[in-house]
Amino acid sequence: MAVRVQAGDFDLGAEVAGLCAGRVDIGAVVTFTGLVRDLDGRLMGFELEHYPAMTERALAGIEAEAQARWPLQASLIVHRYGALAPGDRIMMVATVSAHRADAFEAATFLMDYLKSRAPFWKKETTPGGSAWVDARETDAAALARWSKGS
Amino acid sequence: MAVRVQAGDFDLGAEVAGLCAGRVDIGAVVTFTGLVRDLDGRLMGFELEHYPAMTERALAGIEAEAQARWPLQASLIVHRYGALAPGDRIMMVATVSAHRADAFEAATFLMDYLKSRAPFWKKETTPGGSAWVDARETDAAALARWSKGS
Amino acid sequence: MKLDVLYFAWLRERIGLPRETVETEAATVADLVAELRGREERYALAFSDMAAVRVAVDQDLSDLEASLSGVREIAFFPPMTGG
Amino acid sequence: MKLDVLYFAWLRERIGLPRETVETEAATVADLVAELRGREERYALAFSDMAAVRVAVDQDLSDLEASLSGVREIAFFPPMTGG
Repeated sequence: MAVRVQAGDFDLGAEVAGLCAGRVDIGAVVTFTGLVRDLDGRLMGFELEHYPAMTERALAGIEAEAQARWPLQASLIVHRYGALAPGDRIMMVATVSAHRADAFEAATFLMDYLKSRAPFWKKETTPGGSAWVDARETDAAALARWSKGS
Repeated sequence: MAVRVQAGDFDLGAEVAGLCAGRVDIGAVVTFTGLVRDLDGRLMGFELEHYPAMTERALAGIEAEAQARWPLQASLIVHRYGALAPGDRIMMVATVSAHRADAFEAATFLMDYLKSRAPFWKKETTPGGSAWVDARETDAAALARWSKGS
Repeated sequence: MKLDVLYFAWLRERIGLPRETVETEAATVADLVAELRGREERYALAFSDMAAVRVAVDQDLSDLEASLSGVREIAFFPPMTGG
Repeated sequence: MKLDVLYFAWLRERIGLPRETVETEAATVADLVAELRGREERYALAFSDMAAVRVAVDQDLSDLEASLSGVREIAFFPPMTGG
């Protein structure tokens, strides 16, 4: 169970290999990787601001919540900050479990929580200037579904 | 969109890097990796038999179904066959999309279909001998939910 | 007609061979299964519980009601356990 | 009491600084916001639409009703857009 916040890039394969190293009780590993996308060819890049004193604490809290809900054998959140260009990796999560349904659900949950509760803000730069990215309403809705009675 | 059936191992990081290379329109990559797990310390390994003439065809059909349901920018299924030991990678899927919900759902769908519709059979060896692994009823249930009206 | 019939996993082991060519006039997969069952004990045993047997017709998943007209290859196997 | 008050993203830009120490007797976050708004136009502007502002109290997400008793650090920022 680990959380890292860093300016530099990460290596998905190495991170997953590290989570599984020396273990034979793992059946399923699910990963999500978020990338800087430029859908209309105008994005020059963005700056990812964060709140250092809170970021790792918030991510660790989200991870602990996932561990309480699903039987995870390991999990990892890596999130970058600073200047990123189109195509760059922004962040990853990985969830490790004996069974695939748990790994898939926990990874989806981590992403939904992280989007709305981890203190990061994106400022995009295009030829027209720089602007803060608005939060998406679908992200708030994605978060809300996890608190429905079940 | 690709399918590979092979005896040898695969490199998750390299596969994902290959799917994303030279593109800036990708927002989300979800991967699933299945590993040989030994929950009770008795598994010596298993032999994964398949039906060569049908395997790639079945996997390509499952992948085409996922592409018809979700706006995927790329996808990949790699499945191994032959002798595997505890901790070994068995297979992976990757789904690539502009948005995370599509990538997560499509990867879950690929796994549910693959479990019940790709012609692979596992024969486990323990100190007590060898035995064919029974299909899990939960896998049939996981497949059935995708055909509910929605 | 001549059909290639393939067996996988425990069906292969019970019948004792991975594939054979069968000369048959069976109209459907179910007819073929009935014909094979009548041949020898090992076939009767392999096909004793058809709920545990899946079939592919020319490499596509199918069922016992499928017609054999124009078909080249039939495969019998247990429920899949890949992934 | 003395409070460290932090601003992020467009709140930081509108107010023109990333953090400041504030001497206040405000009982709740809402009281503090009212006090800051009364200071200068740039604060009034930054806090003009509180539906677009989130708050963390000592590095935990919180809300306007939260008490400031014993608190060391308050942060104001827009809805998060990480991931």
